[in-house]
Amino acid sequence: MKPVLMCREVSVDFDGFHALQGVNLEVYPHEVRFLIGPNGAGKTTLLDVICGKTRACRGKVLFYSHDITKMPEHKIVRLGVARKFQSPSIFHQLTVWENMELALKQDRGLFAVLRAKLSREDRDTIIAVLQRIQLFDYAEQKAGSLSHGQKQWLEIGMQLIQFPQLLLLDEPIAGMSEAERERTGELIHEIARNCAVVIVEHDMDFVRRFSKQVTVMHEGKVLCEGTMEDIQKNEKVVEVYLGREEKAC
Amino acid sequence: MSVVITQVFNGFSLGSILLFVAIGLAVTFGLMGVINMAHGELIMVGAYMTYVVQQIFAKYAPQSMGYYFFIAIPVAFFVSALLGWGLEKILIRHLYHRPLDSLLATWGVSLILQQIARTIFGAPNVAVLPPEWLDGGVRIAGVVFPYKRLFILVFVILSIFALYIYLTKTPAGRRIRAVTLNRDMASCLGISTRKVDAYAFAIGSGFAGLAGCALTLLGPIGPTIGTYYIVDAFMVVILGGVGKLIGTVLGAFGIGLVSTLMEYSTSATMAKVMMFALIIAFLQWKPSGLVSVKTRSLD
Amino acid sequence: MTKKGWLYWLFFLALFAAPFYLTEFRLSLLGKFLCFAMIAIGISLIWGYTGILSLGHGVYFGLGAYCMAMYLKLESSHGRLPDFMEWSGVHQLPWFWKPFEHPLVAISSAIIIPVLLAAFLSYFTFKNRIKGVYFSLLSQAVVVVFVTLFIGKQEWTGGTNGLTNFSTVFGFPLSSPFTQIILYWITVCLLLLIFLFSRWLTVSRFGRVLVAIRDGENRVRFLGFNPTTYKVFVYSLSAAFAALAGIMFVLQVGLISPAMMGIIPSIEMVLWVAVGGRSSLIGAVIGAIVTNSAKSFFSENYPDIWLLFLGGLFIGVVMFLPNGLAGVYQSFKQRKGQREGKTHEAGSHVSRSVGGF
Amino acid sequence: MHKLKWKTFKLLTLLLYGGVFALSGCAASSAVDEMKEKTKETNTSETGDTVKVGILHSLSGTMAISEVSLRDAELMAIEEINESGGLLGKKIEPVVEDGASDWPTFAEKAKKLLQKDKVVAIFGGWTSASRKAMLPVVEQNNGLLWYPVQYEGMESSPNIFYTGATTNQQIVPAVSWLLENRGKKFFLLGSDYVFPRTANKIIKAQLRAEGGQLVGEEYTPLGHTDYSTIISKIKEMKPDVVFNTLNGDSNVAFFKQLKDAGITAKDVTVMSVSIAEEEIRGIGGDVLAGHLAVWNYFQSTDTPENKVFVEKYKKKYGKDRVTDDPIEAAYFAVHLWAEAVKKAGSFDVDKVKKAADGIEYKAPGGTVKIDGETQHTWKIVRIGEIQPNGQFKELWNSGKAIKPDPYLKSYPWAKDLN
Repeated sequence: MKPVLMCREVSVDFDGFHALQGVNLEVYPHEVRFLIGPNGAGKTTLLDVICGKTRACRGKVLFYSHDITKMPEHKIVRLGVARKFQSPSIFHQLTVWENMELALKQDRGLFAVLRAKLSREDRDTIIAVLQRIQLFDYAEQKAGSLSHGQKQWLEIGMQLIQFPQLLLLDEPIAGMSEAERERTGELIHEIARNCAVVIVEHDMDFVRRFSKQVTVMHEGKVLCEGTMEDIQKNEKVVEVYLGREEKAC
Repeated sequence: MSVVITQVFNGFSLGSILLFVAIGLAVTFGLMGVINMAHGELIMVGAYMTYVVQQIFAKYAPQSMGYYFFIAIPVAFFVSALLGWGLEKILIRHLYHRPLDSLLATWGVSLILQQIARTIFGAPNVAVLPPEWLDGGVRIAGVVFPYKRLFILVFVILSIFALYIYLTKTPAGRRIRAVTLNRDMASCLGISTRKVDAYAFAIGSGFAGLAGCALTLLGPIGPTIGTYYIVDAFMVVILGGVGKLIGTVLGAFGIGLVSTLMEYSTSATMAKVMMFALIIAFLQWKPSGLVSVKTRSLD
Repeated sequence: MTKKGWLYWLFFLALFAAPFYLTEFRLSLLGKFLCFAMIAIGISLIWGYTGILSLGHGVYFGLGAYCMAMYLKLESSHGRLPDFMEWSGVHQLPWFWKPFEHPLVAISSAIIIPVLLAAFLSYFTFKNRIKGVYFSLLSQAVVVVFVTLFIGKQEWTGGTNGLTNFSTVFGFPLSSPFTQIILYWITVCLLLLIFLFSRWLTVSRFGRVLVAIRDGENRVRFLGFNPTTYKVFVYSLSAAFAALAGIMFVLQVGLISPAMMGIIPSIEMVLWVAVGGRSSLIGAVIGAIVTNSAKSFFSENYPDIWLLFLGGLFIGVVMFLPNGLAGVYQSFKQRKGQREGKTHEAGSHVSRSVGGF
Repeated sequence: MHKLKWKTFKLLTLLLYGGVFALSGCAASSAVDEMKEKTKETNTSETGDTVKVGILHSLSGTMAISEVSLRDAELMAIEEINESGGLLGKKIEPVVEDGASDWPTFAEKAKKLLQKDKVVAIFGGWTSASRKAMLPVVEQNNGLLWYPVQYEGMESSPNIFYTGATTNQQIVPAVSWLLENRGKKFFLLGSDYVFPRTANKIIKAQLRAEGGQLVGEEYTPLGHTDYSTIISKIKEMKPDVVFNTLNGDSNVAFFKQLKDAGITAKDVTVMSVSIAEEEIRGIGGDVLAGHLAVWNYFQSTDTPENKVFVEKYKKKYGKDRVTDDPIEAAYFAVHLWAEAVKKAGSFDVDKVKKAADGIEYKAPGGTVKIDGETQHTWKIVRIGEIQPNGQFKELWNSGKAIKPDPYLKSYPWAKDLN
């Protein structure tokens, strides 16, 4: 099977600080890949590089056969890579419905948008997604007035409606209640039926419950890959995490 | 040869003036991120304070006229600083998260200050007679270096040095930097950010007052002098790069030298046009200015 | 909401009927203010909706006005050299003045030149992701460049005096009340067109993209939109409005000078919009009219202190009315709605600061 | 939903505009008729015991520096006339407006004064740009503008009286005098706007004709405050004379920096045309001492009328105030107008204009006379040296009033200028 995403020897420097050092990563269709690792390991930076927010100094990022290493963000998105940020980044001044309308898979060119009309199909799609993320009743509310968890879901909804082939999620369950977490985990697996998902997550319980394949990162490098059980047995991982915990205490 | 020396000196001299008008902004805009359009009027206040001190000396202590400038310097600093402090307390405080709004509000402040100056001191310019010991200049290799320009050059270098020491070596200065670098963290550490903001703004304003004091040696003193310098001052800061004093220094002397050389080879008007066009073009190339602080966050 | 349509209606109707109840002098003032209102709509689009604060719209206004004025100057010179060129030692009409003998060339270049300039500048600036305050300060630098250049090139532009003393337009005497009233009506029509067009833009999906760019430019990128394209488009559009205003301004006031495109007028333009309500198109129109009327009133009655008033207005609006007059109206309506027991869930955040960046 | 209403609104508006365009022709003409009737009702402000005149100067902005004093002088002259019984039995009521250093505002306010207040005359302006802005307004409304400041000439509007000097009453005699007394090498320095550029063009033509030599010509943007480079150029060129047409604040910077660079009046004479007593106060007499200026009036001019005038002005506005040429020109402009009104026996603009030809007035600076053909005034030219106390010592005067010649028709070398 061809990988959806392939990172080859990706490196990023920030003013001399090596955030990523030769990272290799392959993600296959329908896979849910968790990225874990201590703070500063480069997880978020890796997502940034994939979606074009940060430029790689060296190395290549391939999305199917497209080289997206130097592509502007919006073009990467148009290819089918969606990204959810750590803090909910929805548009507070717009209503939930309007947020969804913007995220809709559509021709995002200037003149196309000027002529854009909401078709019956689009309307149905939005309604369907809103129901799925349980926000249909809030459609006319300003997004800024939603609760934190609802905002997270709205943003996931906004990624869903793009029907991406690769979804990048950065700590999707932060600030959610237990029930919401559960629901989110299920949602992620539902999503994975149609696309590949890469998730950065700190919550180990969540990772344990919903992960199949996990990649551990440390100091800008990939430490190891495997199932959660494999990883828990890995000595290097234990050292990194325990060492850190000792220091933290 | 003497022409080259003169022009390079002129460039540094112009740079020193630009640096002076920009130091205060380097603090209020560069460190705090406040667009203070009334900065020019704080310069004006400093200039008028020099005038007032001179008038008082002329009336009560004419025999020690030569020293009025030494009194005028602290007076200009503190009156402008006090004004800045009040401005921060009343107005700027509410606008930290709205930089574009602070631009508009302080523009309003500048109009009001101009009108107040006009009411108190009259619309025409007033004359400040520089102290006699600053008359004339040294002549080296056929080139005259006027004392006043040398004085301003030294004055501005001392000022920026003092500011640098203050910000890096004193506890109060470190607090300012802590707040400007990470407001939330600083307040968690028990620093009163409100107080620090007010102090920082007052210091920035005080330096505007110093600039006004220095400018009386070379230029006019009237209600509208602030408008001559404000745009230049902002250009210096954004060209130099926000957040680093050394950037402001480089920006000021860079603009000073380049525009003097251009003025010499073309005309003053063309030099001004080309200088601003160059700045615009340069910032397209390096949006964060000459000296920039790279950070991870993009927003 | 149903009432609102009628309010717009009445407002434009009142403008249209102004020649019947205003004196000639007041009408000429109103005509001028309506030109300013056109600029205000453009600024509201870029500032209120898209979050770009331009302190350089005087340049686009000025360029539009100058192009029109060049035509008027040539028409009133009757084939001879314009008077200021004679004094400045120019013996032949410069080549770039020649096309302006044709009114259509003049009017079309009065729009095209400012739009091209705006597109050029904004394309590079936005592509390099210069935004917020930096953009505002850069736009100010552009103003300095143009004003200095226009003053310095006296032999081509008339210097500080600018271009003035026109006699006719398309053969009609400019000073006659008849011409002035027709020009006034054209201004009202253009304003209405601009208003309707902008309104159409803002209620469409395009408008939502603009608001989204204002609230989070980077997020918009990750929805697959290229904000640069949108910003360049809307910025150039507002430049076109300013240029159009310049054309009508010159026709009605009969004068354009570099002073009108300087830093101070450019900042005042923003003030009009701030007073009216930055993210309300009709607010911008009303703001331009109200602020300028106040300026006229105060400078007529208290010439010494109108600067104090103007300064106070800046501060007051920013501090207490971040959404301008439109915001006052909306929160008034909301309060009334609450009293009557209606729930306005969607409108409950209108009174919050929209934030201009 | 309101969207529906919105559509109706659009539709109705379009309909309305279609209809109105069809009717606009006749509607406009009827509006014009209406307006004319309104105008007839209050055609003049002479009704009652007062007659209104307009005073239009910049009271704010950069030009307020100079123009506020002119307003004061004009108000004083009006008060004098009112105290001596008014004009044609009526008191003069001044309407003061602020031009705000902004040319379109001048046009707007002039329009307001003429159309709304129906003033019989406007006294105002300082910069050429403000005059140019008012010119079409006063011509279209057949108003009367009295402009009190020296200017670059090349203009003669039927609705403007010019009481300041034109070029042949200031610049031309000054250049001749300098060539004779100070040397041949000229350096021209001016602010980058209309007056300096036009003045320098005239000076260059005159230098060519009278054997002078041009060694440099520089213009600086308005509000320029760093003159180090220009001063270097002056040092390099070693001129005998710097002919200075800088404007306002730039003068302060230029002279302060010139002195610092070690150049005194002994090395190079600077002849200025826009530095009068008022400006000297803002620069400091010490800085300027020894340099020259050319005007038609100095505060130190020794005439009985001037003694009274200076005393009165100081008494009214403060001991520390000074008088100067534009103040005097603004002051006597009001009196010249009053004389013309008296002769005409009417406030009517056309009658006043006709009566004005040849009117004389004993102004503080000597007798002035209106030249009917150009509507300028005959004036005496004076060259003065600036003293440390801020006053002028007169070095030379033209003896008799010189006939105004705004187009320099009587100078053969000026033929190519127009």
